[in-house]
Amino acid sequence: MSDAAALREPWPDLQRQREGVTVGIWLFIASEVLFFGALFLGYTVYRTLYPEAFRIAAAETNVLYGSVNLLLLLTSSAAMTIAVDASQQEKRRTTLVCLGLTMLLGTGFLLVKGLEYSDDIAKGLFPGPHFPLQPPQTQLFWAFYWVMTGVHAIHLATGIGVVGVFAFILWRRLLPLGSPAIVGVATYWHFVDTVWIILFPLLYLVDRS
Amino acid sequence: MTDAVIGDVAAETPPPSYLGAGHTLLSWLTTTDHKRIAILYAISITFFFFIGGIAIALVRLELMTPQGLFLTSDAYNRLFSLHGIIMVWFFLVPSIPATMGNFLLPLMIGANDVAFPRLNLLSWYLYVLGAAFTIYTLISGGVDTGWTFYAPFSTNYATGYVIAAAAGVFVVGFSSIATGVNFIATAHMLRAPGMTWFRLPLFVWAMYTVSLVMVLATPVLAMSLLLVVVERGFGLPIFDATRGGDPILFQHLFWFYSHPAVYIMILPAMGVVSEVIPCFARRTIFGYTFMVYALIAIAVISFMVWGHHMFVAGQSPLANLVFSFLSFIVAVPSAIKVFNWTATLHRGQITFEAPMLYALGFVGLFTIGGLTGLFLASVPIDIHATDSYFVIAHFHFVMVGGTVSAYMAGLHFWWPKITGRMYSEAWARFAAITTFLGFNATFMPQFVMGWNGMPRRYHHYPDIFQAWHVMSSVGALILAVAYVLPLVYFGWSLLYGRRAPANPWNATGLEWQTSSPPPKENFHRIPRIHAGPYRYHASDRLPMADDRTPVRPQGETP
Amino acid sequence: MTTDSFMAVGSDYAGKVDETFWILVIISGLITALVASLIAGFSLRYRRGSNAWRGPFPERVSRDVEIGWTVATLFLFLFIFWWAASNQLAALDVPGNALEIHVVAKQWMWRVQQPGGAREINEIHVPEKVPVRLVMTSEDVIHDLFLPTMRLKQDVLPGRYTFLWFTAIKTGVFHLTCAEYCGTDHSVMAGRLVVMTASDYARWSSAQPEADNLARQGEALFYSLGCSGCHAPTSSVHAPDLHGVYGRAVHLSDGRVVTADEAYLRDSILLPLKDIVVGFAPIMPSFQGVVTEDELVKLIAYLKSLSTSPTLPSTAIEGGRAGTGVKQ
Amino acid sequence: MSNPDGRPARTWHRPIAVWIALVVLALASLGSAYIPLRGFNTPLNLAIAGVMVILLWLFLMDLISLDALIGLIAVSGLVWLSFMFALTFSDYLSRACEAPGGGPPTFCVDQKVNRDGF
Repeated sequence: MSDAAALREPWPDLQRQREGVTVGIWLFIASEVLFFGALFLGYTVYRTLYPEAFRIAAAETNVLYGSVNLLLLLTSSAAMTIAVDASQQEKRRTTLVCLGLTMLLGTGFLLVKGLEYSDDIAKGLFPGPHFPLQPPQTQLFWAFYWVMTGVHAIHLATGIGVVGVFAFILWRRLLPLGSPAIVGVATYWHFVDTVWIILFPLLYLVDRS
Repeated sequence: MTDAVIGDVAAETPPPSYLGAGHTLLSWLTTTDHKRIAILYAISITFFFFIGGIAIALVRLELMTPQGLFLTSDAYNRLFSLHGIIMVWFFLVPSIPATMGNFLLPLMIGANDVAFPRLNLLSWYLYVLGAAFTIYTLISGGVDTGWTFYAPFSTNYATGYVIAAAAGVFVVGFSSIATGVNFIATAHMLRAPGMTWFRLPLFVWAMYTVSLVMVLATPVLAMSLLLVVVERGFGLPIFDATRGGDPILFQHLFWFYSHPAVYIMILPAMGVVSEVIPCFARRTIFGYTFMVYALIAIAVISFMVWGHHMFVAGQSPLANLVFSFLSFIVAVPSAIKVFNWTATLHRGQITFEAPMLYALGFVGLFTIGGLTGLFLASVPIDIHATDSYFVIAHFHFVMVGGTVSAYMAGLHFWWPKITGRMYSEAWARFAAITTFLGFNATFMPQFVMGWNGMPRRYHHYPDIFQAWHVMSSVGALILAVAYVLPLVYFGWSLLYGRRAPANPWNATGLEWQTSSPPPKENFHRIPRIHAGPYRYHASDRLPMADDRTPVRPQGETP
Repeated sequence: MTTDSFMAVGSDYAGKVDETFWILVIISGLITALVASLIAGFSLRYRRGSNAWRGPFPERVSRDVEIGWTVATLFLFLFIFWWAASNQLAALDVPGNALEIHVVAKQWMWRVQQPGGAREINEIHVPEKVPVRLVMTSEDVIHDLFLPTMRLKQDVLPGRYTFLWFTAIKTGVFHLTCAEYCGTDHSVMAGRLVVMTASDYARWSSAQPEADNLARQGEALFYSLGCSGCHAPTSSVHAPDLHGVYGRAVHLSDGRVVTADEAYLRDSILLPLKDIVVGFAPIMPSFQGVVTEDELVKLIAYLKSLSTSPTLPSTAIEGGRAGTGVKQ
Repeated sequence: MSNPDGRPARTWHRPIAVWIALVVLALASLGSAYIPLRGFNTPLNLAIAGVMVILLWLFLMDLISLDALIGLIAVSGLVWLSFMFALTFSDYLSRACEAPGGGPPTFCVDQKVNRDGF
């Protein structure tokens, strides 16, 4: 299969196209940084205002689930990198296996997250009139918990979908292994991992000592 | 709308124009050609321009008397909210970038298309999806939050369809991010050989800098609206004061986008005017490099001034001073641009075709809009003037007197290139002058009543303001006529207009060196660039590129 | 309703704002005239076919021109900033003897409570030539109290106090409007600012039926809500004595030191766990939803009155130093 | 990515090495959270997270071998984020009360805020 199959309008050659895709995806990442950044800003403002309430509230998060999920995502990122490297060396099997592994680990993350959510809901930790914690500002922490993890989970689910579609395309040889698109997919995946790395200390490690 | 044109053009020469590369509706809806996507955008935003226009026409009519004529207060609130939301996000933000930017950016840098043509199409579909939410909001009863969606009104008290409206804006935001990513990648990766950064036309620079703002500001808007939606929809306290939330935080997030958004609207306008004025003054742009640096400076500093919308909101006095200072700084590059446009006229060979009239109108109105911005950047003046008609007049001078004038200038300037037809010059000049007069009649009175204490978003108002309101409404009527006119003569031009030559204005830009309308692939071979833009002087009159032969012969017989 | 024009100059500060405004108008007018006349002049002189001379413009000169007008603009703008900002800073300090009037906004009315206890709706009576400080809060959305004749406006926020102060110099009846969009009847959320001579004001004030002292009403609440059960000096519960607390430095259990002003007292009543005073257990229940904004105003007025009463010893707060550096 | 053909066949050496480093850092962060450091826990955790992100971006997202342009784009998001934080906190951190006894102003929202309303 020739590289020509991966070349798209309006690019003169595949190398240039690869650079273009990289520029494009990193611009998107810069945009995403500000998307999540707005959440981080809100979190930081409220934590600065109500350190005590945040300490009380954050003690209720489940650090085990959070940590397991961090390890799952870190591993998935490693698998994704191996997939990219392998694809560029035309190692079809390794590429597909690693993409599969990435999706598997990502799905694992979502499963753990689901367990965590159901625990949280069982403990009544969704802000509302019967919220178990006091003072009321603890609800701010939990509001941010739900929005942050929710938005992250949506990103991750999207990532799994995109990786899945892409793996399918490679499997059915609709695109050659060397397609620049894989760079975009991988960079996005790593970014979603990045967000969790930042969320982890903010949500799970507050004043554990 | 263009099929009638295509019919006979296509038969003429072997490489058909982009308009002739498929005649079915499907060929338009699945196109990845940046020029066709530009047309799709142009049709959509024109539609919304008139929807938003009708909304405000009703508002202006209602304001003819202090007690109103025919609307309830709720209906009135919904109409001005709708006007704001539609005009800002469905017209002004995409106006120049998504239409002229899409059409011209690849042509001006000598590329076949934008970097990601399918993403470009996706961005239009996102726009359509956002538009669908907005239309849904509109027909199900509207939204009453104003375009600013301030919490806690939007989260807990508004009676309209806040979630649907916010969803529309959220989605359309991603359309503008997609456009921004596309343009930046295009400008970096697809410039023709020899097209160095300082040979780029200022319009391209404007597109580049505006894309930067879109990519980095829009996500914050998306998040702030998302937070409003989760608070309203799921009861999560984000801005809820009873649980410790701070409503001012919403304003910080919202204005972090919405102040740069003003520059999303005005930077492209500056780009258009920087193309039009040199062409009709037959003079190179004065201070090209300063113009470029001014664009970059505006794009960056525009992110640091948002707090001047919040001087009375409950922000700390220190923050007020910081934001006031930065707001004065951001005015400097804008002033530089005004001086440069004016100086470009010096020693020119000026003619006054319609695009030039609009562009000169732009310079005048933008100057007033910019200077009144200084009033609002000064804390004590702003405390009295903010949330009054003074602010309304100020930002309409920038956004309507500025951006819409420039949009019209660009539309007339590139109309022959886009459609391959000439429009009626006499009617166009008449419309340009009417716009200028109608605009001033509408908004000058608003400065006066604003400073005299007339608050904005008021359905009923004290009797002493009636004379000013009536003046403003009459001005709006003139303005409405001036905006409907082009619809008529452009429509006529599509059907019966004289065929346009490749370069009707004798302009120097690369886009004028291909045929009108351009072929699907823009250039039949990628041009090689050996000179900068705006070489209008007799002594150095050289084309920018060596590839002067248009794809089709210039045999333009009407 | 007899109301004077919106633009009467209601205070010395308003006069200064007007002055700044008109000087800015003149500067902007000159710049606009300059740009407009240049455009018109060039358009005429360099219209196509005119016989004006059109040589090249030397690169070096053009550079100097650019730098020249950039620097000139920058200096002009910085000057305007400095001037406006210094005016602003001068207006920041509230006179210590300001008359305090509480304003509670809700959709779509203004409720006003005079220091003498008189209540008003959509009207604020103030004496002439006496500094007046408005302490404002909202029960629902964001409102904005706009006093055009004072050239002042300030958003009124839920869950927090914001302030405005002015010294009226002109008697009369003036407009008072809401300037922050707040829903259906935003445009009729208006009222009157009535400026009277000091003696008229005193007469008016004492003639009001509800002219029971705010602090006295607060004292009644202090007992009826049960606050006194713990906070009375004789109580067996270990709770801070509140005599003299207002305006004092309070040491909190997390090491911070805050000044006990209105906002602090308000938070301590509504959100008692937010700021725990050092040496006390966090046992106080929240009064969120129990006391209304009006009642809060009275309670705080009562607590403030405890600070000014000369007969009571101020042994109030553990570790509290004398109120150094504290205004009001 | 930068080096499509020239990279040696050790496909997974670098990713695995980085992965090990990341896991070690993650566990270190988790562990350190349980050691009382008197207010320095959060800064330490965030610093570790920062190092992890740098590792991830440089080596797994391969920023290290990409163009300077990409680096610039990657950093621009963070720079703009810093504008947002710095200026927003210029409001929140200056909503401070005057500290008694001449100490540094203590952060306390709602205290003496908004004397700017005139």
